[in-house]
Amino acid sequence: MGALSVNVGNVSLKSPIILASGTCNFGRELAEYYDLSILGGISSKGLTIKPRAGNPGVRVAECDSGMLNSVGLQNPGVDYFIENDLDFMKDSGAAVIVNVAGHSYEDYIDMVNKLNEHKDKIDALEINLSCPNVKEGCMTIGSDPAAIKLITSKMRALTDLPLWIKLTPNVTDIKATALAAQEGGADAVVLINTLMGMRINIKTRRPVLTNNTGGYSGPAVKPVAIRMVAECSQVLDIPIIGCGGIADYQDVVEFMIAGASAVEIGTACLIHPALPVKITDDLKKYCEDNELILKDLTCTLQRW
Amino acid sequence: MGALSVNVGNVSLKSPIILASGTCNFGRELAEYYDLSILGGISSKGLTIKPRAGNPGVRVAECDSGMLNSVGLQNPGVDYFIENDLDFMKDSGAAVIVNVAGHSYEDYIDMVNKLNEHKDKIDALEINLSCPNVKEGCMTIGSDPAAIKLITSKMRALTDLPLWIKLTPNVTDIKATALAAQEGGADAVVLINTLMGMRINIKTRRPVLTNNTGGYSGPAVKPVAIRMVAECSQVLDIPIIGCGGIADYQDVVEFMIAGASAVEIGTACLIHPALPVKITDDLKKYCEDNELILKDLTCTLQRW
Amino acid sequence: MDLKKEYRIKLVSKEFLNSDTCYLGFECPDIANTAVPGQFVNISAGTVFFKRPFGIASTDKENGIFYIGVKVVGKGTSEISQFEPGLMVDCLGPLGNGFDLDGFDTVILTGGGTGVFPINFAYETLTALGKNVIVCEGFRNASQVILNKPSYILTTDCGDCGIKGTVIAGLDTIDISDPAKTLICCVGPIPMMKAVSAWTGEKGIKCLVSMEQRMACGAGICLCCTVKVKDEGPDGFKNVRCCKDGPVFDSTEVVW
Amino acid sequence: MDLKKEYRIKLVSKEFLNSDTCYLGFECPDIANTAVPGQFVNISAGTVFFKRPFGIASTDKENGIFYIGVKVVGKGTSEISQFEPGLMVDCLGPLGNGFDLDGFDTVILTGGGTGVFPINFAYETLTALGKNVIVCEGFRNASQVILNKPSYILTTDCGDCGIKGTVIAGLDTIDISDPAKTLICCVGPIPMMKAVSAWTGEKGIKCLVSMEQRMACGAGICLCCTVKVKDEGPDGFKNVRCCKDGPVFDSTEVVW
Ligand SMILES: Cc1cc2nc3c(=O)[nH]c(=O)nc-3n(C[C@H](O)[C@H](O)[C@H](O)COP(=O)(O)OP(=O)(O)OC[C@H]3O[C@@H](n4cnc5c(N)ncnc54)[C@H](O)[C@@H]3O)c2cc1C
Ligand SMILES: Cc1cc2nc3c(=O)[nH]c(=O)nc-3n(C[C@H](O)[C@H](O)[C@H](O)COP(=O)(O)OP(=O)(O)OC[C@H]3O[C@@H](n4cnc5c(N)ncnc54)[C@H](O)[C@@H]3O)c2cc1C
Ligand SMILES: Cc1cc2nc3c(=O)[nH]c(=O)nc-3n(C[C@H](O)[C@H](O)[C@H](O)COP(=O)(O)O)c2cc1C
Ligand SMILES: Cc1cc2nc3c(=O)[nH]c(=O)nc-3n(C[C@H](O)[C@H](O)[C@H](O)COP(=O)(O)O)c2cc1C
Ligand code: FES
Ligand code: FES
Repeated sequence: MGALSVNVGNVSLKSPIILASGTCNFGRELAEYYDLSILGGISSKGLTIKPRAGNPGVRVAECDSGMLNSVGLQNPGVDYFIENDLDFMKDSGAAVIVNVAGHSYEDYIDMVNKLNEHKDKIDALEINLSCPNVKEGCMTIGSDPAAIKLITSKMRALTDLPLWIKLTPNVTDIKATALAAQEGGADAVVLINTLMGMRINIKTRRPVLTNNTGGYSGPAVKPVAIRMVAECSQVLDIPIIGCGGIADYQDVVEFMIAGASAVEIGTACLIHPALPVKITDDLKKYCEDNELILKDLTCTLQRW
Repeated sequence: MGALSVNVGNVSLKSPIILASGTCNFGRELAEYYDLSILGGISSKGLTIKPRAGNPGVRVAECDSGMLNSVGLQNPGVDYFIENDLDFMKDSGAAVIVNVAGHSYEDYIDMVNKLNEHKDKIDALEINLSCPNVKEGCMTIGSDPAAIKLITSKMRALTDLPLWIKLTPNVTDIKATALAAQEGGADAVVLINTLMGMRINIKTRRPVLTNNTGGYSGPAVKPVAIRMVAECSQVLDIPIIGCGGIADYQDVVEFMIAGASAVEIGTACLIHPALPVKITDDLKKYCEDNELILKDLTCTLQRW
Repeated sequence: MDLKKEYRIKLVSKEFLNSDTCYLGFECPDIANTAVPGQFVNISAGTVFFKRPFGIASTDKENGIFYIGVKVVGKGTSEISQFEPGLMVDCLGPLGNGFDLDGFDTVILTGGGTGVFPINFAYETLTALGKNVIVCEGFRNASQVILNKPSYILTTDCGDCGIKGTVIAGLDTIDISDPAKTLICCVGPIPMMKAVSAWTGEKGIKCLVSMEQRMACGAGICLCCTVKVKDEGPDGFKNVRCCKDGPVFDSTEVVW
Repeated sequence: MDLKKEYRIKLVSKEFLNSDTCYLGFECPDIANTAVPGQFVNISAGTVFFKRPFGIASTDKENGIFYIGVKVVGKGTSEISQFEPGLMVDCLGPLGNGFDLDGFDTVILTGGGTGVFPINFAYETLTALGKNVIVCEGFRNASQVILNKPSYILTTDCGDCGIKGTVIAGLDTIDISDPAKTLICCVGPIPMMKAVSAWTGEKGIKCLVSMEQRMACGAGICLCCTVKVKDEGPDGFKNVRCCKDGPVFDSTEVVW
């Protein structure tokens, strides 16, 4: 076990670095840039029961230190994924995290059932509970602790694959939603998905994104993500995967100190596809220079 | 009336530009840089019933496109303010917005009563409902619609000074809190106060801020603020004052199109104290070039 | 297969073609040696968050230099236009699929605006191979004309130089002997490409177009740069990636 | 009163004083002409969000140039150390209150680290006025010694040059004839200023210190740069602004 290896519950990762869902597709294009086996894991593009074309028009808006996206879960559907992409991910040598999105409780349940049949190829299911349109009322599942607990426990009953619940930061109390995931039987929570944002083209007086609003990511969201990881690490018993704005090895260290057992990197890899290679090297050097192993950093924050 | 003049309800401002609370003190230091009478208004440092020393230690942390602050409402108290600062603000020629903070319902009520006695010198009260510690339960007033409605209506009964309710973005549903303010009798809402964030010094493994967490402001928060203004402008009847990350005239225009009748500029003025002079000039030119008057921009967003 | 890289490359030359368009040379032997016409590079642009995509306009294999033309339209291109030679920038490339030029007797290159840059690269490549190439470019007016050659057919909207009208007026002057052996490559604004696509459709000429879309990664991983193309499926279309599945598409595939 | 400005000023000279400290000259007649020792400037530093505060180290009124010394400790100072002459930067200044040097027969300037920069400015100013000045500077070791003059009392922690020990050891060698007519100005790390403050307290010498605190505006408007000073009120202290109420304080006022 190297200095970078970490555990997220029962899942052992050779490095804390996981590629964030939606920012690496299924890894194939990035394999043209580097050997994916250096990674701790790869989280697949968010999958749905049926293929989805995603949103039309402009899907990305640039911000000062980040971006808005409104890809809208374009994906080939879970069946196509299992047939065409899962083996590639498995063979990459990185842990296979399958990101699951749904529009209703049934969607999530059907997906988990399907994926459970291929559990030998999957290291964890990452359940994306920030989908804006679900059958149950107008409240999204991801901001309602009771709904989170319910759906997590339903999925828990169906599989013993590790269940990582990915939470939205657009809530008043992230501790409440994270605790609900834990109570429902989650193995870990992933913090954070994107903040909801908007940009307007002042010439056309229209939102830049054809979807009007989009998910905000990149370095700009990091202070919010760090705060949420640190808050949750005070109340949770299950591990946290930190995510949001990571762009260098110091950011990885910052998230781990705040309470993360592993991290996901998204937007920064869109700009520098081979960034995880550099961060991995830098983390090794950091461990050597400081004579430590990385997993000992988790939750070492000393509050004032 | 020039091309820049706007109305926020009954309050006429010669320009939409208001200095945001806490980023201009009471205007005195900025008067060394420019003639404050060019401004639409000045929002005072957040005032409390008793003087407050604020938080100890490090109060600011730099971020990629913004900052965290944990000043902690350092202020001389409302009585001292009335005696020593209010006349200066009144004489500045900009509209006088008094920012009111409290720890309990009684605090707010006492403050409004005191300030109401000087209503000839005050153009609006800006009620800061994002104070982290209030008597009523652990939920902060600012994230609980029922509490917002209640306190707003209590203040409404005490004064006919315009009541602007300044809301926190750290909520699941900003429309709900904004509507609550409207229902309580607010004349306008101010969107947004700071997002809650944290930064960690990885060498010391301590939060950079001695208060552990702080309020995130600056260009990084703009996409969130624009989204909230646009969301609320769809449901509110009262005007919105936009705030969060404004750094140039285009940002002012963006907020107004999204739904703001006026705007507040905070963090950007910390870096460039005389920025409002430039933005004012640029806005004049923008109005000339586009042959429009600024207030016609409000709420002109064309959704897709 | 060699792994792709993110390059850190040097700006070696810069000249202005007109008041708002400049032509930049970057030293990067890998890109200069392997790029084909229609491909693009993604280049870091000063203080803005994303890289910016630009079609490759020419390559100098001997000196390992490639060229791009940049028209100033916003913050990023404005900063790029102020770059001084010697500056190092981050660059991904060559990206995307170029024009498949094989199997045709005649290639007609047409377009306008910043489309003249990839056309220039295609022209240089085809003439070096001794192919029969016809170029027809359209501009708003004489002051906009850049990278023009005497042999090119030139059109302007206002008619102050060349043929008055759009590129269609120019294309109409071409005598096409064998449509099946003729390829048209068109790079320009959407309305122009749409018109050329319709024109080639009537004539039964194969037409390749180069699409533009806002990009985040340029590398095919984020699905931000959607182009709608026809599909057998229930929707009748599917969203593909401009950066990886394009930017060059058969014009009959595109849902305009 | 003239309005204060945010200046856009040119870097005109840069030299390295040792491996991690450089000395920069900026052209700005307003600042060069009006600054007094102890004041600072706030300078934009490349890509970081805030400006960075630096004590003014010297002024050349004739040429309208002021100097600062910058020790590389993080991202901003690292970018500043890579600035090349000709670069334009945003600058606010002169900021804060300087040392009130009037009414003393002898001024002792003492300090270490980056404190040597304001000390240098005070030394130049006082000697130009023909005042009696004694300088006593402390460093970790010989390799850290910068801006030293033969007339200065020098101490090093390890004793590899000058007196072995802290600046206190150096101050102890000074013969102070009239404490009431002597002023000590100390700029250095907090423990050093605290020790000097204690030393002057015993001797009955007035001592001014220059405090550092993280700043946002540098202009007194945000209340981010707290320094705790003694107060009559119920708390026994109050928070004042380093940037506007300081950075120079009477050492007896500071709550250490
Ligand atoms: C495959 C491809 C090849 C291109 N080739 C050239 C070329 O050879 N020469 C040239 O001058 N321009 C070319 N462009 C367009 C060029 O990329 C844009 O003009 C540039 O990105 C604008 O950046 P900005 O910051 O100045 O504009 P802003 O409007 O400030 O940019 C805001 C955002 O929108 C994006 N954007 C704006 N306009 C376009 C556009 N037309 N296409 C894609 N994204 C856009 C930017 O990349 C940025 O993310 C090409 C675009 C693509 C997709
Ligand atoms: C009044 C005053 C005068 C100063 N004079 C000098 C001088 O003459 N020469 C010199 O080399 N340095 C001086 N400093 C310290 C200098 O401002 C810091 O070293 C510098 O801000 C560090 O920036 P950084 O980005 O390299 O460090 P980082 O640690 O990356 O900066 C992070 C943040 O912390 C702040 N910060 C870090 N260290 C300090 C510090 N010691 N004081 C205040 N803020 C800090 C930065 O400004 C920034 O906001 C002075 C500071 C003050 C307050
Ligand atoms: C283009 C894009 C697409 C994304 N798609 C998904 C997705 O399908 N499922 C998901 O759970 N998160 C998705 N995300 C969110 C990221 O996985 C990540 O949580 C977020 O971007 C914050 O991390 P970052 O700042 O490192 O990008 C997407 C983000 C981006 C930028
Ligand atoms: C240093 C600082 C102090 C602040 N103090 C207050 C305050 O006392 N009362 C208040 O309502 N808002 C306060 N704010 C919030 C601002 O008024 C504003 O809502 C926020 O910073 C977002 O705007 P900006 O991005 O333009 O700064 C403060 C912000 C900063 C940066
Ligand atoms: S820009 Fe990311 S897939 Fe094309
Ligand atoms: S830094 Fe803003 S008051 Fe001192």
